[in-house]
Amino acid sequence: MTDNEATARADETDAATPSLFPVPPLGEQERMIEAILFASAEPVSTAELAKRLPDGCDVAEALVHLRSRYAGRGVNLVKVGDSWAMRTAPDLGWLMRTEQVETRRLSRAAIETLAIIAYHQPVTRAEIEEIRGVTVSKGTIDQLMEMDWIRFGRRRMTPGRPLTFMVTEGFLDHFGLESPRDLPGVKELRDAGLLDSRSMPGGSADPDDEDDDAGQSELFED
Amino acid sequence: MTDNEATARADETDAATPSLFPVPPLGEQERMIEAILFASAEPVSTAELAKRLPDGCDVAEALVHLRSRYAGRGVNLVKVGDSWAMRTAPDLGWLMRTEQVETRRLSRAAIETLAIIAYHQPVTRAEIEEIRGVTVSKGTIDQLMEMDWIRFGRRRMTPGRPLTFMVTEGFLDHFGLESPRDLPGVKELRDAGLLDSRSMPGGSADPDDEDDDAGQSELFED
Amino acid sequence: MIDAPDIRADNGVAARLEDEALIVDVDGFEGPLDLLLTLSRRQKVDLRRISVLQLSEQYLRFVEAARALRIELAADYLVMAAWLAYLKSRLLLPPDPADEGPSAEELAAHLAFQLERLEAMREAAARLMGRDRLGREFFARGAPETQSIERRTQHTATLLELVQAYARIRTKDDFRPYAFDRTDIFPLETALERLRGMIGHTPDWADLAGFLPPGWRAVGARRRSALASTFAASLELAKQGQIELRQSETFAPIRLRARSEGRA
Repeated sequence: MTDNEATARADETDAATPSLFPVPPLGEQERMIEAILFASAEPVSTAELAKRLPDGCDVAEALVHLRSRYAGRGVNLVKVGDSWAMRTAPDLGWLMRTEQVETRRLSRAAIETLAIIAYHQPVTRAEIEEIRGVTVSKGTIDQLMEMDWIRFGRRRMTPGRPLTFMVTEGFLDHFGLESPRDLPGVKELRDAGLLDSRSMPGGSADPDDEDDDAGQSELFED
Repeated sequence: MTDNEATARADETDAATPSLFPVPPLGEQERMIEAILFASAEPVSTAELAKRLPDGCDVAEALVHLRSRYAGRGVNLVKVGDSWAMRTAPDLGWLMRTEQVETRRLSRAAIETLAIIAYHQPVTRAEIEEIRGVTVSKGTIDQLMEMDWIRFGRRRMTPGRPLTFMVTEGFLDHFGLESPRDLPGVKELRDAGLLDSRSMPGGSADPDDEDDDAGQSELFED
Repeated sequence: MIDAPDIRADNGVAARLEDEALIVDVDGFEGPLDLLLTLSRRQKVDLRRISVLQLSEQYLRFVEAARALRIELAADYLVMAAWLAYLKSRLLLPPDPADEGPSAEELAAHLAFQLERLEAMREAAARLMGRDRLGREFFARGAPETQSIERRTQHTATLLELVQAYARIRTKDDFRPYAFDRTDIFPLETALERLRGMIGHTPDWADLAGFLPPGWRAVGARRRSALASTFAASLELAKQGQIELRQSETFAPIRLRARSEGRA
């Protein structure tokens, strides 16, 4: 690294602890992130990376470089929510027979409930039931929670203050999604109005509907 | 993944059996080895690699290329006996230290105390003991304080002016909550199938639970 | 099965066979909406162009057929049947201008929307499950590296553990054995202590009731408890030879005095 860089960065950090060590060059930062991500089976958040790297590192920039370095390789750098992980390229899955794990078979009810939570999140139990036309059985939510695919979201600010459900980072990781926005067909569904929470006209309409949409569009905001 | 990839994959699956398909180019062989070594729990021998790759691949040659590709990177390709594995570059070992944090589950006393504080805050020590039915040790409070999950609230305006406890921002952060109000009530837990009803004597628990829940929502009413 | 006149005359027999097949499979349906979605596929049109009237008839015919076969349908299927019968009549009758609330067309449109939305979610679920998945098509590091020098113990807990802990406490609470309200109980030990302290000053016969502590003398539960304890305490002291007891007749006041060596 050059002296110039060291000086530039010394200026930046003065506010924090005045560092005695020069900031490592970008290539070195990339190596460090590479090592950390390779060592972990779980995605590592940007914040955690920043914490583990020396002060003054530009984690976001280094990640951009690292990602393009692994593009098209047998192992790729993928984004999972606010975190990052190394994952083998999906087209090589056939080579990995020995590593394949049997995933628990989900019931149709569980799969549909999961999809509804993913596409409509944050969504209340009543809304899930409205969409499927049947009650959500106790075991379903339990199972999805245990798999770490869904979690509680914030309460809906409507009478009864019902809990909402959302998908987790584990869900995104499992299905290879960067964010819920990348769910297959989500844009088409939204454009077709199929993600609106619309209830029976004139019926005992939920007063929460306005709030619904707010919550959802917030989530999918770009 | 695209349809093309799916088709390509289906084709390649047959490759292990005497192949009608052309040997993949060396770059592709390198990718395959990269993915296998990454995903494998153990170092993989050259013979095993040869067995897993399509017929006609030059494993030794691909390994040479892969090794030089990872030379100087944050992760290196290393030979372990007759086998191959990816390992963190020795000079970056210091980065792995935080990996070694040993996480243990909180003790039952601590988690119960924490739960009571979260659900009933601000709450005095005497009230915690009243709810738990046992005394709360100083160690438990200290531990939760040290974890930055609880803090002192204002004093209760009752004789003795006892201190109260509340949960912290750090608590909300860790548990992914916007506010303590987002904690589910007992009835909601039961409905979600998250209560192990076997642990309840008699099993005819339900009629009482509405009370519980009412108590709680009352508690969090604005 | 009853062939209502408004049933499309298209192949009646085939339709009936299909109905019977559905009835046999009724347990396989995830509720009435699921059944309606299956029925709607028979119309072989886009869900947006579905005839809700025709669909209602199909559904009602199905329910009728189930009844004829003496197959019991779950209540929610019957609720849906009642609603569809109502909707059907609304759709067939000219609209009543006095009617308030949503029109039959609005209700029908909503039903079509529900079906379309359910189908969309089904397809989305299928696409989701068909994606490349961790541990199936792509993989995490097989041998995560955790070699290191520093060891630090950090405690953690999940939200689920937290809420379950709370629930455990609360439910335990519900089943805590019923405890008496101690505020109205005058314990024997206290009575014994009190009486022992007082008998030294009681050389002459005195009424037992006079030994009740202040605040426990008014008629009621507290007096009863104090009286019982004090009486039990007096028996104990008599047994120990410290006092003498006397009662002139049944239900007469009980009197006591200290037992003096001289009198013995």
